[in-house]
This record gives sequence, structure tokens and C-alpha cells, in this order.
Amino acid sequence: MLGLQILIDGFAVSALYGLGAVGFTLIFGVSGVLNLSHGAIMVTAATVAWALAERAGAYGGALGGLASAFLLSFVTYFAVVRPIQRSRSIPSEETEIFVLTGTLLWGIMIQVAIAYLATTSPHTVRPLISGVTVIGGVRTPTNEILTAALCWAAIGALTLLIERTRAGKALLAASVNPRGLTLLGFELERVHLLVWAIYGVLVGVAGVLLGAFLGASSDNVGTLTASAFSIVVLGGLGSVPGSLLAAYCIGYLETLTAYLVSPSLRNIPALILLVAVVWARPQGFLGRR
Amino acid sequence: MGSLLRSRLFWGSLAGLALAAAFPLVGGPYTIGVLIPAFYFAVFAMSWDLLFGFAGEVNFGPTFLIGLGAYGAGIVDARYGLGVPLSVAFGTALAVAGGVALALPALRLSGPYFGLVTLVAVLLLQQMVTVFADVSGGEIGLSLPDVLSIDDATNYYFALGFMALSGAALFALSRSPAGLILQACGQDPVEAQALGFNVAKHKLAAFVVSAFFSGLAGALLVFYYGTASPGTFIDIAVGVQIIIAAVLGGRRTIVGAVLGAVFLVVAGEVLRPLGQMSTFAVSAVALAVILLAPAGFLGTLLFRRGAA
Amino acid sequence: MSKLRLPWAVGAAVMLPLVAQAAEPIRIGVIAENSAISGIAIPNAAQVAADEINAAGGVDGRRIEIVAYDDHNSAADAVRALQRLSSQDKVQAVIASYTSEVALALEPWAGRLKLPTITPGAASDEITKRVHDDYAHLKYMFQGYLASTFLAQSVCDAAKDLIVDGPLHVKTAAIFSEDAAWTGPLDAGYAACLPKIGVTLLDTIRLSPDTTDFTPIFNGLEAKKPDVLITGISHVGVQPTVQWANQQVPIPMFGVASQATSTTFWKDTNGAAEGVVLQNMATESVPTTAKTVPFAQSYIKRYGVSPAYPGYTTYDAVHYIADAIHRAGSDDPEKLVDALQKTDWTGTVGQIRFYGAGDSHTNGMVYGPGTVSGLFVQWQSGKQVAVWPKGVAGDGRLVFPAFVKAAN
Amino acid sequence: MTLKLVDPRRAAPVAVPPMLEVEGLTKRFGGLVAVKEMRLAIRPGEIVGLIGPNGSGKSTVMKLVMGILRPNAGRVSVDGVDVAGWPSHRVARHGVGLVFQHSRPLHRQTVGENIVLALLPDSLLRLVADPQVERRARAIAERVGLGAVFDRRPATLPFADLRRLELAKAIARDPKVVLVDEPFAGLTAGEVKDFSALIASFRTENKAVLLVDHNVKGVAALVDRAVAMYLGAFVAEGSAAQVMADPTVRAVYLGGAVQASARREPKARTAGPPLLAVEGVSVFYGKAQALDAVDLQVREGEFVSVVGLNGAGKTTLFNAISGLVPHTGSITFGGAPLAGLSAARIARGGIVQCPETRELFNTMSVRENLDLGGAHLPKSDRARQLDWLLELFPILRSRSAQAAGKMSGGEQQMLAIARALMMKPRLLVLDEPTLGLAPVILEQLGRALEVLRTTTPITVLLGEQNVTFALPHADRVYVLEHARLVWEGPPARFAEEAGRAYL
Repeated sequence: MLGLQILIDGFAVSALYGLGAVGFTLIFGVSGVLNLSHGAIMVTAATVAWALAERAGAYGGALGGLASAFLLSFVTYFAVVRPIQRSRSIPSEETEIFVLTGTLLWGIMIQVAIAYLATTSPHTVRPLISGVTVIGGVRTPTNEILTAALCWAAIGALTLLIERTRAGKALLAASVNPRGLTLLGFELERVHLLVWAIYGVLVGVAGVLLGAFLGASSDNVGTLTASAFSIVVLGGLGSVPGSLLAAYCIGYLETLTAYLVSPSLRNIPALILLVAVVWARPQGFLGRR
Repeated sequence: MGSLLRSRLFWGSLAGLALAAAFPLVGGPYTIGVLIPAFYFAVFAMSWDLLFGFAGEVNFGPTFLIGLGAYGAGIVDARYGLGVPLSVAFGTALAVAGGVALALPALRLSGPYFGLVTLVAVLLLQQMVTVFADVSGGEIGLSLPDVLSIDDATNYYFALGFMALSGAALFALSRSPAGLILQACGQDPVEAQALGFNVAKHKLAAFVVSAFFSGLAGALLVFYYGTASPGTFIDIAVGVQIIIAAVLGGRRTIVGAVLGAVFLVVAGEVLRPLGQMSTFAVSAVALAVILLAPAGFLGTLLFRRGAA
Repeated sequence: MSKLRLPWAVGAAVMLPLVAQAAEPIRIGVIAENSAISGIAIPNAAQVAADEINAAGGVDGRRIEIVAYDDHNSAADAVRALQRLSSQDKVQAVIASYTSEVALALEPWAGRLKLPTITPGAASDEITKRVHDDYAHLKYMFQGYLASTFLAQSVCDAAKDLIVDGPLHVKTAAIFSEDAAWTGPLDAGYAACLPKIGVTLLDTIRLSPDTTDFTPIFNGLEAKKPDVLITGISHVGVQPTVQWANQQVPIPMFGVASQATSTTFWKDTNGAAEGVVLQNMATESVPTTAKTVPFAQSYIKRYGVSPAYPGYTTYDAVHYIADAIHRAGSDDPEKLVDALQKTDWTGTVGQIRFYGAGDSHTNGMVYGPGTVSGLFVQWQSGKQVAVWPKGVAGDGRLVFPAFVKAAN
Repeated sequence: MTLKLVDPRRAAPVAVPPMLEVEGLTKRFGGLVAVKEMRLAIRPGEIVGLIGPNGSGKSTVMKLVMGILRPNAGRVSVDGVDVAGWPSHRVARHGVGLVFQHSRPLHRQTVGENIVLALLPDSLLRLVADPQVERRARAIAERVGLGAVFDRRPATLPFADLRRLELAKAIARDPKVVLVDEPFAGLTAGEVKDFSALIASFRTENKAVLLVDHNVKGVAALVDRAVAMYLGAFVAEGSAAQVMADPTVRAVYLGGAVQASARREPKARTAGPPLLAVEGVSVFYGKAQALDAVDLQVREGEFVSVVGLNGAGKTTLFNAISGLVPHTGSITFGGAPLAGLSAARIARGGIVQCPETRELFNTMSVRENLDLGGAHLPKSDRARQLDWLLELFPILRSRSAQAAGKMSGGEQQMLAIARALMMKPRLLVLDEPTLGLAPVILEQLGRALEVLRTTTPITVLLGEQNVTFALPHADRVYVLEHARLVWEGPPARFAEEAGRAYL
């Protein structure tokens, strides 16, 4: 009973972690950017979905949240990331730290704006389906099942896109060898636009689902970014399957700790695991060096 | 020595220091109160710049070292009543030990991997403070029986003096032969090794020095506030402010970090009428500086010809 | 913009002599977290009170000015603000923060700066205990809110009437509280008073205020099968409530839940708050005293939402500070502290008095019938319905959502 | 080891033991053996050239000696002490100095300070500058010709001075063994003379000097002896002339005896208007000139080979054509200028480059690589092109699902060419397709190129160091040397007019 409960709860939380991290890792893989405004964009999606739900209904709100994340993702790219990458006064070996600092500042700006417009209090997106479903004696909110299902649907859609479409292949190729792709007549700029668009959708879905499942507040911005960052490093920077694997490791480790040890120690084993893995195998689970 | 006397930077710093020393004659008591933490903050940022700008290590967790210094000092004072000087010494020693602990992964890992370890170090420290709340005061914070002084002027000159001394020490170190070696190690470890320098040794030393000043400043700031709480000393947001201050002021200048720190604190005050949006405005200004003048205030002033 | 500036400047110049003719104003500082629902109620309510007093001619002809600072719920920012209020704004008294951590950080500074400081929402018993232990230095600090011990007592008192003696016949309970300064004495209070009303305590969960996923906690609690969850939450609120409802945890929630005191809580939780019973200082529909409803209405008229709990206590605090200054006849902090300690003021939350130096809750708000006893409300269909004490609750009755076992 | 081939003019007395002695040195990267049982010896006052084409392992040997890499086996003895496996800084302290090819000086410090850095002891406590050090730094600067720019920042210096600075740093350490990586890359003839003099002066200081370079020719005038490497192993040793004449070395560089005559007659089409016209193109990398006013034409249907040693500028020329590096001068394709077009646009326009580094998508399958190549074609064309290519390179059909990175070098090269051909190029630019390939693979590759040339109207621009491979296919040949085109003509005249001077 307890085992099944841990299995179910861990699954949904991990799926959410995974979806949040997949977009993050994709951006890194293709364009080498660690986007530290990640958490802020996620919370924006949740907050907009909450605010619109009253007038536009649950679906309208969810769509609005998605659109806001999509938009912010492009603003992040055009207003922050690209100017830094193209700047001639930033030496190339320091681009990384500038992108990190720039996206961090941008994230703070979004976070403060959310706090200003919608207070720091958490908001919950109206679940698309309410009620509970009993699985093997474990009472599970139907919304939780829906969350896990939607996460996997989004991940599945992404996999299809990458594996089955030409644009997706180009995306994959760009993460392996961008120069090779240029030589084959692909404009890298377009590939980057595509990856930021995909990122916008993924992070939007993750944000809205997070808002419906656990609720989101502007105070969560830092934690969300840090958890995506950790999962992505643990899984191997740039590796989508690695991120999913890592998301499930961390998700279950946290759930196990919360159930079997104490909810207040929830984060600690995951942090220790992270340090241990980074120490022993810096490329992460499935990373290439 | 002659080059020092000819240096614009030297005279500029001296003038800035003189201005700061004369400030209490004209500034209101509140502005003085604003500047005191800004001075400690400047030391945090300078210590960070030593690691980033010279040793080439991106430390996302300056507050790990600061927090060790602050809590180390605070706990021994509150629990064992050691008094200010001994407590500060203890906190500083703890921070130096933390610096060594942080240096070990730094020598093994690079780039984002090391960055993540430093981030995790901060999170773990924060969790420890919460978990061992009986000793640390937890989220509630730790109240100290002692403070440096309740007189604003005393606190102001103490902080200013501390900042000036720390700045002078760190700046002198950065310009000394040892600093030259450190810079070579940070920029190209392979070439530095080929020139016969033990890169591990020099980086370790940089961590120790950075941890020493971070911890010392953290410990002193604890005794200025009279309380320690994770939100003031450990939270990642504090570390972010420090990094932004150093980058804004100008990387690899040490002294620029002072400008960055004072700018952040003062801008926060000037923009206070904007209410909550003041943080927004300060971040926006910082972002604009990073995009338009990436060398930072002092970097732009000193190296105008793009020799970043 | 520049067109507007000129007439404004002229206006100011005309006004200036008028202001100067009046007596030196009374300045009251306010420090709060403006981005939080409960936090923003503090400066807002202070302004309502000040305007009211000024409209009625001020205190002995002196206007009241509110000087407000945002502390972002950070102890350091709050200390800095207190220093500024003392040295630059030269305020006579300060109303500061609803967070115990922040209030405790301010306490020694209130003493060092000799600045009477009242917290309208921080509950930790430690605040008043420190005043008791070091009276000479810390007597400037007042707790204008019920201490955690009294909050626990009021929860037990209400529980006895509502769910133990009432139709539910609750026999067992589990404590669900966040790990923070103010819940230490609260939990101790619960543990002490629950057995006295015949309720067995099965478990105590102290959760981290950073928690976002409450599922394991609810599941763990549910396995212990308590009849009721006694809450002690403030930093968290929306998330546990929503997850409680989504997961259909069959145990009612009863106790202190600060976020739930705000009327926006219903919308923030998308109605998941249905059935939650909570302690509140006052609410806009219940005339705890004759002043409660008029204040709430003028607040709502001005800000569009009803005041959260520190709003009521802040409004009262401005009034009794003004009263104390009037009685003291001086701005001298020593005399003002003396006068504040002799406060006996009918506020929106009840009759307000403070414990004396001999009591372990020195300068804390007196709890009990005839003074301030708190109010219990339950969220029902988007409204807070008063259910306790009987005297003010009228015909309010507990109604739980279908998934709560106790409903049957 | 025996040193029979020493030039008697310069040889130090045989009794003197070697200052640097390398024996049985082996380095493996995963499964790849980069250096295999390498041997080498240099006596004090001797200058030795270590030569080998790209990928031969010569740079790895240098790094193993310096301690930047740890050898898997073997001995590196410096002044009688085995330093193999020591960390780099200890090797340096023991008396080995390395002059890096790409200089990375401290940009915020002056030239003088950069030299001072090299003079400092490895001490944490050296907090005050020693005036003695400053004086020595100035003397060294004077010696290498940096006296006039002592107080300037490196960013304001010309390329040659940056190289001098690297040399100055090595001198400052006063090493017993000096390793110099590609001593003359990017320098003008005059600068080469200066540098040679500086390096020759080490001889009188009794230092053992190792010059690492692509080819013997560059260092012939300077070295006492040369050692040639190929595929990680020792190939030949002797005076520069002897090494150049060594049949194995000639086979490595030229792919066997230079064939005096091309097998085919120039096509009639060679007279038409140029498809590609390169006029006065120059390229700078930072301050180093990599291409100097190059003029070149390729006509429709023509097969043009550009031959030149590694480092001559072939890859730079091709990258300029492909729009991958900024350049001056003009390049037109089919009459239209390419200036301002993105690299991808140029590739879609018909100039498809198959680079020396292949740039395959290593983790993706062969089929996926090919599909990406054909991504811009209409669907029916794509299928046809794919069928044709799988016929041309049958091996790719059987490897269709394999990850590109897991294939052998020859297979990867075929995939790279096939992928480029998937784009149906009007001009195929092939850069060093033979690099690091075994002879049997070269034969297959040659046959495929022959089929391509005879059965399709394709235009090819081939860059090769391997003359034997480059000549038989070519209608016309250019020789590129030190960033300049020095000869142009039909392959038949190559051996007689350019062949001797080539190596």
C-alpha cells in the first residue's frame, strides 16, 4: 500500500520535474545556453493561467499560460541571450558567465513583476479534471494522473518531433555538430528559433501543470530553476533521456525521503546524490564528454 | 612604487575613500546606515572577484563562505559567549576551512559542473541551518548578545576602514607577483603549468584568501546586525547580488566590485519610491550594463580600448 | 508631465504655510512585506486609521503621518528600515511585520533605538518572553497580536465547543504545522490543551515552509487516522489547502491558517478552501465589536479587498498609539511605553490590554473572554462564515465537503 | 640508440649523453593508439625537427614530454632523470620549456609583465616585485626584439611579436630542453629569418631544442637532425635532406612516387567562363595571415586540385569560399558575388564543402546523416540521389543503421563525401579526403572519385597534401605554399616544374 503510494506519487512529481528539465537541457544541447530565467517563465505560465481562468475558463487559462511562456521564451532569446552571444565586447570564453548572469537578472525581473502584479502568494490553476481515482486502494487525485499523462504526452510529442520530422533531425544534428549542419545548408539561426519555440511550449506546459498540481508562487522561481539545473547536470548536459532518468531519480528519492524519513528532509538526499554524481562522473548519467 | 603613484586607479580610489570618510559630515544618519552594509557587501564582491576574475573559478555560492563565517561567529557567540573578537576569529577560520572544501571540487571540475557544486553547497548549508535549528536558530534567525556598536558613526568608520584595508590587501595581492601567477593559472592552466607553476597550489591559495575575507566580512556583518538569518547571509539571492555587483563594477578589477556593491545598495534606496518595482529597475539597469558595457563601470573606465 | 508639475508646485507652496501652522505631526512608521496579501494589509490599514483620526481633527490637534517601508520579509531590510525610521523620519512609534523571525530581529534594535515598536501579526511567545527577561532594555517591544500559546488555547476552546462536544465527537487529532518561530509555542500549546478537552494527540507534523508537495504529508497523516487536523500554518496555505481538496483527504482542517484569513484565499485556491475552519482575529461580516464592520467596510471601499488579519490589529494599533500619546501628553519614548502598557482600548478585535512586567508575556496582548478571544470562521461557498464564539456567530454552523469523513 | 645519420658539421661529441631521451613512449586514448613506441634523443646544443602530417601524433609526443598528458608506457628522461608521468609544472621546473603555437598572453598586463611572470618562482608568498627580475625581463625582451614594446599591452602587438613573447617566456625559464610547436606558422619570410636566428642561438647555450612541424622543409635550414613520424610511430631519422629523400616519408607525404603524367586529357569545357572565381582573397586569423591575395578559377565541369602541405592555407581558402571565415577580396560563383551570404545560403546555392574534419553527426545513424544532406531536395530527387550514392558507396548501404561515429575512418570519409553529394552540389569542395587513411581505402576512394568524374557533370575542387592522390583526377593543379599560390598548371607538368620543390 505504502509502496504503491510512493510509486504513484513519485511518478507524477518526477514526470513534472522531467518535463521542466527537458526544455532546459534541449536549449543547452542546441545552443549551449543555460537559461537561469527558467523558473520565472514557468511561474509566469502558471500565474497567467490562474489569472485568466476566471474569465476564460480552465482551458482558456491554460492556453493563455502556454502563450505567455512561449512569448517570454522568445523575449529571453532576442532581448537577452542573442545580444550577449553576438556582442563583440564580450570575449567568447566569457559568453557563458554573461549568459548566466544576464538570464539570472532577467529571471529576477520577471519574478519581481509577478510579485508586483499577483503578490507572492501561491496561485493554483483550476484543475482540468477534479475528483479522485482509486488505484489499487490508493486514492489519487485525477488531476495528478492527468498531469503525469500530459507530461508524458508532451515528452512523447517532442520525441516524435525529433525522431520523425526533418526539423527535429536538424535540431538533433545541431546539438551534435552545428558546423556540420551549416555545411549542409541549414541556417543555424532558424534552428535556434525552433529550439526556443519548443522550449517555450514545453516550459509553458510544465508551468501550467505545476500550477494545477502543486500551485506556484513567485517565491518558487529560484527553487524551480535550481531543480531544473540539477536534474539536467545529473542526467548529463544536453541529453534528453538523461534528464528524464535524472528527473525520476530525484523525484523518487525525494518522495521516498518524504514518506520514509521526514518531509522536512526531502531535498537533502537528492542534493547529496547530486554532489556525489558530479564528483564521480561529471558528465552525468548519459552525458557525453 | 612609481607606477602606483602614476596610476589613475590609485588616486581615484584614494579620492573615493576621502569622499567616503567625509560623507558623515554631510550625509543624513540614514544614508550612513545604508552605506554600512554596502561596505561589507563590497568586501564580499571583491573576494568573489578574486576567485572569478583572477583564479577563473565561477563560484555561484559566495554565500556558502559568507554563511560559514557569519553563522560560525554567531553561534559561538550566542551559545558560548566568546565575545566579538574570538567569535569573529572562529567564524573566519570556519570559512577558510569551507574555502578549502570548495577548492577540492574546483580543481577537478570545470565550468557549469563546478558552478553547480557551489550552488549545492549553499543549498546544503541552508538546509543544515534549518535542520539544526536548536543550535543555529533555524529560519527564525539567531540573535546575538553582542554587537559591534550601536553608534552609527563608529559602525560607519569601522566598516569603511575594514573595506579599505580588505580592498587594499586584495588589490595589492592581485597586482603582486603571486597575483600575476594566479591570473595566468586562471586564464590558461596548461600554459601556466608549462611555465612551472603548480596551478592546484595557487588556486587553493586563492580559495583560502577569498574565503578568509568573505568569512571575516560575514562575521563582522553579523555583529553589526546583531542577528543572523539565512535570508541575510546564505540565501542564493544574496549570492546573486554579490555576483551582479562584481560584474557590474568590472570583472578583474577588485576595486570595481566596491562601485558595483555601493551602486546596487544606493540604487535600491534611490528607487525606493517605486516600491516593489525598485528591484525590477535595479535588475534592468544591471542587465543593460551587462549588455551594453560588459566590462563594467571600472572596466569601461580603465580599459576603454576594448582590451578586455 | 511638466505641465502638471507647475500647478502642483504652486499648490504645495500655498499649502505649506497651513501645514506649518499646525502642530508637529505624530509620525508612525510601518514596516511590512508589501508583496504578500497579509503584509500589504498592514500599511493599508494604518493609512485608513490615520485618515480617520486626521478627519476627526487629529490627536490634540496633531495630524498623524504614516511612513511605510517594504521589508521584503527580510530581517536585514527590516532592521535597516527601523534605523531609518528612527534616525531620519524621527517617528514616535513603529508597527512592524507579521513574521516572528523579523519581529525578533527588530526587538533588540527597538531597545537600542528606544523606539516603541508593535508587531501586529507576529505570534512567537519568544517576543514577549524576551521583554520579560530583559525588561530594562526591551520594554519598547509590544505584541499587538495573540501569542502562539493563546492562539493554541483559542483553538482548543473553539474545538471543544464545535467538534468535541458538538455533533462530530472528535476523539483524536494530529497537528499539522509549519516549522517556524511562532509554531514552537503553538505546538506546545496544542499538545498541552488538547488532552484537556479529551482529544488524544496521534502525531505532530512540522513541515518545512518551503514544501510545495504535501501529498506525502497528507498520506502519512491519513494513515494514522486522526479525526481532525489541527493546523498551524502561515507561510504556506494555498498549496496545502488545494492539495488537501484535490486529494480529497477525508480529515477536516481546523486551527490557525493565516493565509486563509484573506478574502482572496477563495480565488487563489479555486474554491478548494471549502470547509476549512480557521482562527481569525475578525472578519468583515461579524461585529466582534461595534468598530469591526465599519472599519472592514471602509477598507474594502478603499482597496477592493477585505483586510487580512494584521489589517485589523494594525488599525487598532494606530488608534491605541494615538490614544497613548494623548494620555502620555508627550512624545518621550519612556512615557509612551508607560502609556501603551496602560492601554485599555476597544478595538476591532476586542478589548485590547497588555500583560504587565510581572507576567511572562510582558507587553503581550491579553487573551480571554472580555478582552481578545479570537473568532472562528469556516469557508463556505466563497464566504467566511463565523462559527465561534457563539455570541458573535449567531446561527453559523459547520458544513464540511462531502469527502470529509466527519461530515457523516 | 644509434645516431649514424648525424650531420658531422654540427654534431656534438658522441661522448655527451642526450639531454632529452624518449624511449618506448606510448599513449592510448580509449581504443585509439595515438603514439606507439616512439623514440627520440637530443643532445645539448642540438636542434632536432620532429615532423609528421596532421594526426601523426607529433603534438601528442610534445605534450607527453611536457607532462600535459600522461603516457601509458615509456620513458622520458631529461638530463638523466625519468620525468614520464610527472605533472607539467614539475617537468617545467626540471628544465623543460614549451613555446606554444597559439599565444594566450595576459591581456591586461604589459609585455614586460608577461615576461616577468615567466621569471617568477612558483611561490605563493612572493608579494613584492624584485627589481632584479624587472631588469632580467628587459634583457630578455631586448634579446627577442621586444625591447621597444616592453610597456605595451599584447593586444596592440602584431602577430610576430606575440610569437616573440612566447619565445621570451620560454627563454626566461632558462630551460635545458626547449620544445617549439610549429615555429614558423603564420610568419613572413623576414620574420622566419629572425626566428631562426633566435632559435639557433639556443645552440650556443647548449640547450636541446625540439622543433615540431608539419614538414621537413620549413625547418630544414635550422635543424641538425630530423625525426619523422606517421600514424603515431617512428618512421625515419637523419639529416633534413636524408629524411626528405626517405622513401617512406615520401610515401607518407606524396602517396608514393609522383606520377609524371595525368591519365586523362583536359576536357574541352575547361575553356568556358569560370564557375567559381576567387580574386585577391586574403584571410587573417587575429593577426596571423593565413591566406595572401589568392587568385583561382574553377570552370564548369572541371576537376581542380589545390596541393600544399598542412598549414599552407588550403582549408582556410575553402572556408573562405564557403563563407565560414571573414575575408577580403572577392569570390563569385556562377557570376554572382558571394559576399554577404550566410554559409548555409552558400551551401544551398551549390557550393558544398566536405571538410577535412568531416563534421559528421557522430551519434546519428548513417542514414540520418545522409537524409540531412538531402533535406533541401524535393522528395523524389532525394530518393534517387540516395539510391545512386548507395550504389557508389555500397559499404554505406550495409551500415545504414550504424552510428556514424562508430565507423572506421575510411567509412566515415565515404559517408562525408556521400552526405555532401546528397545536396546535389554544382561545386564539390573536398578538403584532404585522404587524411589518416590506409592505402587500400585510398584506392576505393580514388575509384569512387573516378566514377564521379566520368559519369556526372560535377565540378570538383580538391585540396590535398597527397599529390599522388590529387594529380590523376585533376584537369588543373594549383600549388599553395605559405598562404600563397606559387604554381598553376596541368598535372603533366607538375613533377618537372613543382614536384622537387614540393616537399
